[in-house]
Amino acid sequence: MQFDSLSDFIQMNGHGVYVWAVYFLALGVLLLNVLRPKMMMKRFYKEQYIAYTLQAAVSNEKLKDGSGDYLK
Amino acid sequence: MLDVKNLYCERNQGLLFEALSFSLKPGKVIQIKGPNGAGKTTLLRILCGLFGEFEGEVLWDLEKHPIYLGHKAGVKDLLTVTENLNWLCELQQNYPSSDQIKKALIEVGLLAYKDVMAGQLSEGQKKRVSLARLYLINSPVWLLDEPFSAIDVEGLTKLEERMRGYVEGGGSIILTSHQMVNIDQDVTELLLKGANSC
Amino acid sequence: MWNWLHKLGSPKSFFAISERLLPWFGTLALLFLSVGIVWGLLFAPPDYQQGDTARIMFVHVPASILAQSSYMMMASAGVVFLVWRIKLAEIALQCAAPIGASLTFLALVTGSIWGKPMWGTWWVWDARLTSTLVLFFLFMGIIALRSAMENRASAGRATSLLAVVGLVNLPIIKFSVDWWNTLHQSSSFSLTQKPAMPIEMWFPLLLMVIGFYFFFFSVWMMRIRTEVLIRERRADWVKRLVLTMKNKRDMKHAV
Amino acid sequence: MLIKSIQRELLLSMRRPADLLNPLVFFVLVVSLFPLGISPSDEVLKEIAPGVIWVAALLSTLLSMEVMFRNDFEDGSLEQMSISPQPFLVLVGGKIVGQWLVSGLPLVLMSPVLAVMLALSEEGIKAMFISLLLGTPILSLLGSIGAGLTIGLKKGGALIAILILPLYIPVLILGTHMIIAAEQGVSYSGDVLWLAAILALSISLAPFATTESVRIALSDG
Repeated sequence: MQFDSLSDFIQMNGHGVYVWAVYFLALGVLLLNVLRPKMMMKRFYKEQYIAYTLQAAVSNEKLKDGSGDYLK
Repeated sequence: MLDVKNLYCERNQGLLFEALSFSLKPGKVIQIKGPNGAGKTTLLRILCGLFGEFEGEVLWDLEKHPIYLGHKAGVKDLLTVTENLNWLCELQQNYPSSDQIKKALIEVGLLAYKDVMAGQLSEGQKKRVSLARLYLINSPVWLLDEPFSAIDVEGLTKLEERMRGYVEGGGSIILTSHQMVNIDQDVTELLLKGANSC
Repeated sequence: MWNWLHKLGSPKSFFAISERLLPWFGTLALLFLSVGIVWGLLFAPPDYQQGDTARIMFVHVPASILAQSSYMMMASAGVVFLVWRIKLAEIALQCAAPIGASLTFLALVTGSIWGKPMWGTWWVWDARLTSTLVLFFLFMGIIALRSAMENRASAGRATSLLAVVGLVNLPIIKFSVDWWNTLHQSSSFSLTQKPAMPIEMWFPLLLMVIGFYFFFFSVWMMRIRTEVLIRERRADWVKRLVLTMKNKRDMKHAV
Repeated sequence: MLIKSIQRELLLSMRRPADLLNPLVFFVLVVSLFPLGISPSDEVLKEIAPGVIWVAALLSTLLSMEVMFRNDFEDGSLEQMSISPQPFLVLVGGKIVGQWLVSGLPLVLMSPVLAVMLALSEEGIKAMFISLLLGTPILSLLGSIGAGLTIGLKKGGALIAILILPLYIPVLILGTHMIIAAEQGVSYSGDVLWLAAILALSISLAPFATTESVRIALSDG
């Protein structure tokens, strides 16, 4: 372990500010990249579900039996 | 001459056409009909190679390129009528003499505008300049997009007469139009159901 | 091998394949990154010159490596699309652009933060930083073109063409920036030559780079999956998927 | 056919001089802004002259790029060109050459006048002339790719700059360095060779990319 105490670890003899800024920024960018697709996927499911149920209601029952066999 | 095998094309939301197949023999006329937005123009643009996003096959075997008349006349405002026609014919590797151009302009009734800048012509007149090509360039197939729109009655009869002569001479035409085409040869119709139907 | 590639080409089978691969890539990325960070931050020795600021290297170097290789991968997807017209390649390209841009941005900012303690200025016209900046502009160009063209299909062709043109120009730009740097920067300090790193620092760096690669692939796959679903939303398999997902979700209310 | 296309392009530009003059006026304007903005003293101007001239040249070629395909696209003649039996590559090539003759060449011919304004030495002006003579065709060739990509788009202006400026960077660096080297009396033949090499590369590759980009825009339009 390079640092003897926690506070020393945070200070990193004066350079801590920069190092932590970099790591938090990196964390932020990585998280953003992970959450963005997840959110898009969720939005897609929500929108499409409404669209399909609407369409299913219009062209009724063609879909209902279809979704059954997918789980096999 | 041309056969199209299960063409599939989708545009933003709607599906334009699916598994569309037809063929065109010399001396035949096909009229593409359908509501607005049914993809009539897109189909025509696919046939002449302008539109690339489709699946399926379009097989041409021609020795000369077809003539395409789109919504936009393809006439430059800054060139005179004769310069425009010269350029358009050179594009199709025809090099008409000046009196051939005069004769064509008489057919479309634009002889008086021979040396006028195309910019001063009305949209209808510009379209007739583009139609003058039908008298100048001999090509086995014509692809006409709404040829009858913005054409006055007198121009209409002349155009139909020219089409009659052309089809008799073994040429074939694919056109999109809402009006009836009254030429004596039989006109096979191709109905596009339209984007929102399926 | 050939039919595997072809199978991967069709969006539906890609979706199935990525269904299995994604958890693997995700956990591997997490594993490598966490080990790399802990090792780099806690156990790696401080650099004799720069002291602890060298720890920034564990983020900056992988980010700029990823920035360049993501552009390469994106442009090669562009080449594949232009040559073989595989739809998936175009989707892959459009999904890689934002990730690549964010990584390039990360590399830029971490590079300038690294410069502050060492040379006292936030921005230093160093050869590698400048070429990363140009790379960022290239990414911005791709994203700007993609958003400017509404019609998705031709947007794909246009962005792939731009990516390929960028790829051809990249070496020339890199050469001219490096050459320009040697002209104006007489002093030899710069980020370019990596200081000869002791093994304790070099190994965590390697872990971080591998972790970044796994991260990039997993996020890339996630974006492609969403885009594939959007593109194929009229296909039956997507309808079934949406309905079954909805039923499952209603049952256990978890995302 | 190439000559015919170039003739047509020149004829069209002659009939509409505004598009011919605007980039040139812009070039002069931008160059004369710098002495006003920074300082009229000779040493400072000499220092910034190469960069100013080259950046102004970049921007004015970009300006003339946007109008390059737009008129032909709007009145439909671009469509006719793309489906004609004549090789579309030759027609597009003709347009690019025509565009360079109309906006690139006058810029090169006029640059010595501006160089005097920016207190460049005799040697420097000669180097600048050569660098622009080799450089502006590259700018036109690369710029035409951007022009092709943004034909159908409404907000094309700024977009072309974002797409194409990064590709201009090598030309900018080599061009400015040539003038600086000439100012210091150092031989700049290396840069001339490099610029010529990039010119050869762009001549052989760019027209293909432009043709493809125009086809994409047509298919979108």
